Amino acid sequence: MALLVFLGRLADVAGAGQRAVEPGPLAEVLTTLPPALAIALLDERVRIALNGELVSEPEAIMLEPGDELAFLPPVSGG
Amino acid sequence: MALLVFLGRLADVAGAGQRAVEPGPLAEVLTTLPPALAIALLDERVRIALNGELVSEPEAIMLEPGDELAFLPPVSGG
Amino acid sequence: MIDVRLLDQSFNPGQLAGLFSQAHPGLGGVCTFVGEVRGEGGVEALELSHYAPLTLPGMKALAQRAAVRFDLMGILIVHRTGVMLPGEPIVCVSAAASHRRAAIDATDFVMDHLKSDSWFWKREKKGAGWTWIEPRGDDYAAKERW
Amino acid sequence: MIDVRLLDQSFNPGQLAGLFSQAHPGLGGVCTFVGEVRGEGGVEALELSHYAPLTLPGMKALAQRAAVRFDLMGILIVHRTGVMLPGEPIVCVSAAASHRRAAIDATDFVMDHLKSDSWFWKREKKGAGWTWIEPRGDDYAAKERW
Repeated sequence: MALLVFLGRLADVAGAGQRAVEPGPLAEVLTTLPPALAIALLDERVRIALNGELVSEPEAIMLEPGDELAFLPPVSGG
Repeated sequence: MALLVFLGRLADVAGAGQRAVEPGPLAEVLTTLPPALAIALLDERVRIALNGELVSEPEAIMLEPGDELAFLPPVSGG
Repeated sequence: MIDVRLLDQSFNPGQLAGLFSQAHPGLGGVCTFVGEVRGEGGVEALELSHYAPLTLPGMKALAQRAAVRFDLMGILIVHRTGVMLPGEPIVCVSAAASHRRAAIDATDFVMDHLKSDSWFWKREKKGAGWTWIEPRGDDYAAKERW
Repeated sequence: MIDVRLLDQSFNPGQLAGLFSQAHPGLGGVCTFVGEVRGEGGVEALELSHYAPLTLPGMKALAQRAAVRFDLMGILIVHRTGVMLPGEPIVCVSAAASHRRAAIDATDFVMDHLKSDSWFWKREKKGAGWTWIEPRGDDYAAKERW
């Protein structure tokens, strides 16, 4: 399995801070999620980190077993 | 008597932090001082305060008994 | 000395800043900023979440950048996570340098970048429940000053 | 709270700043600058002289100006006079405000004006004896920023 991590308001949308998923291409993984969550994750302001490293081209992500993929919405000001 | 107060390096030139003088017009009082001190006090960067108030036209100062006239060289930076 | 901490418990900024200052004999100036949870607008609590693999490394990189840019003798960055009550400190930044301008500017720089670049997500609790705090345009503007 | 002090004895800036901060519940941020005597260049001691009828009133006026200009909740200005040794604090400025920018800018503003506008004369002691410290051009430049 691989792990998706949801930060900030995305955790509310997901109903949890993380979710285990089958490995595979990110595009396929997203289709297994509730549509509202998948749409929220695809917001262009959401940054993505694979195993603690920010990813610039998320389209190319292939999740391997044990990978951790974090979805990072814009950080809070103030 | 009136009191002249010398701050900063002017105290070194005067050999003391203050000096009692006979009241009278400032121009006359200055003539009673050692010439090197009078010249140092007349430096245009030296500000003058009469009884704790800065004076903008020192030429007009008339020292009364009990007056305190302070000579304030430029303050130190740093 | 570069000292960067992420704390999940309340802390005493004065104590940390005092020890930090003492650790730099010969400093000319030290500037310390402490941010606290404001209780205004009926806020009862503030929660900061973070993402461990990014947040602390990001703070360390920021500290390093400030230390080089402002030629600091030392920099302290302490940030809370978790639930905080009004009046509790959230952040403490302290910069020690030979000269005052470097110390003040470094503290200013770190605060501007912490606010907009750091991986923290905040939500606040008012009577009805928790609300996420959105990014603010003027934080980006603050960062653009540098 | 406006708290302005001229001290002829050594003081603990952390303690004063801590009490000052505690006196302003509800603050959003507090910025504190502490300047110390540097021992560089063989300086053994620093002496600050002042002129009582002008120095403290001048500091109070500056505090008042900063409080209004930056809408502060409080401002603390503590300045030493007399003879100080390397490592001893000379000055402590602390500004408390609802928002960080006001607190940081006010501290910066007060330090710039204290350096160039305040009635202090400094001399330093090196092996040979005491030397007066001259005004520096960049202090005037610093003040011109405001």
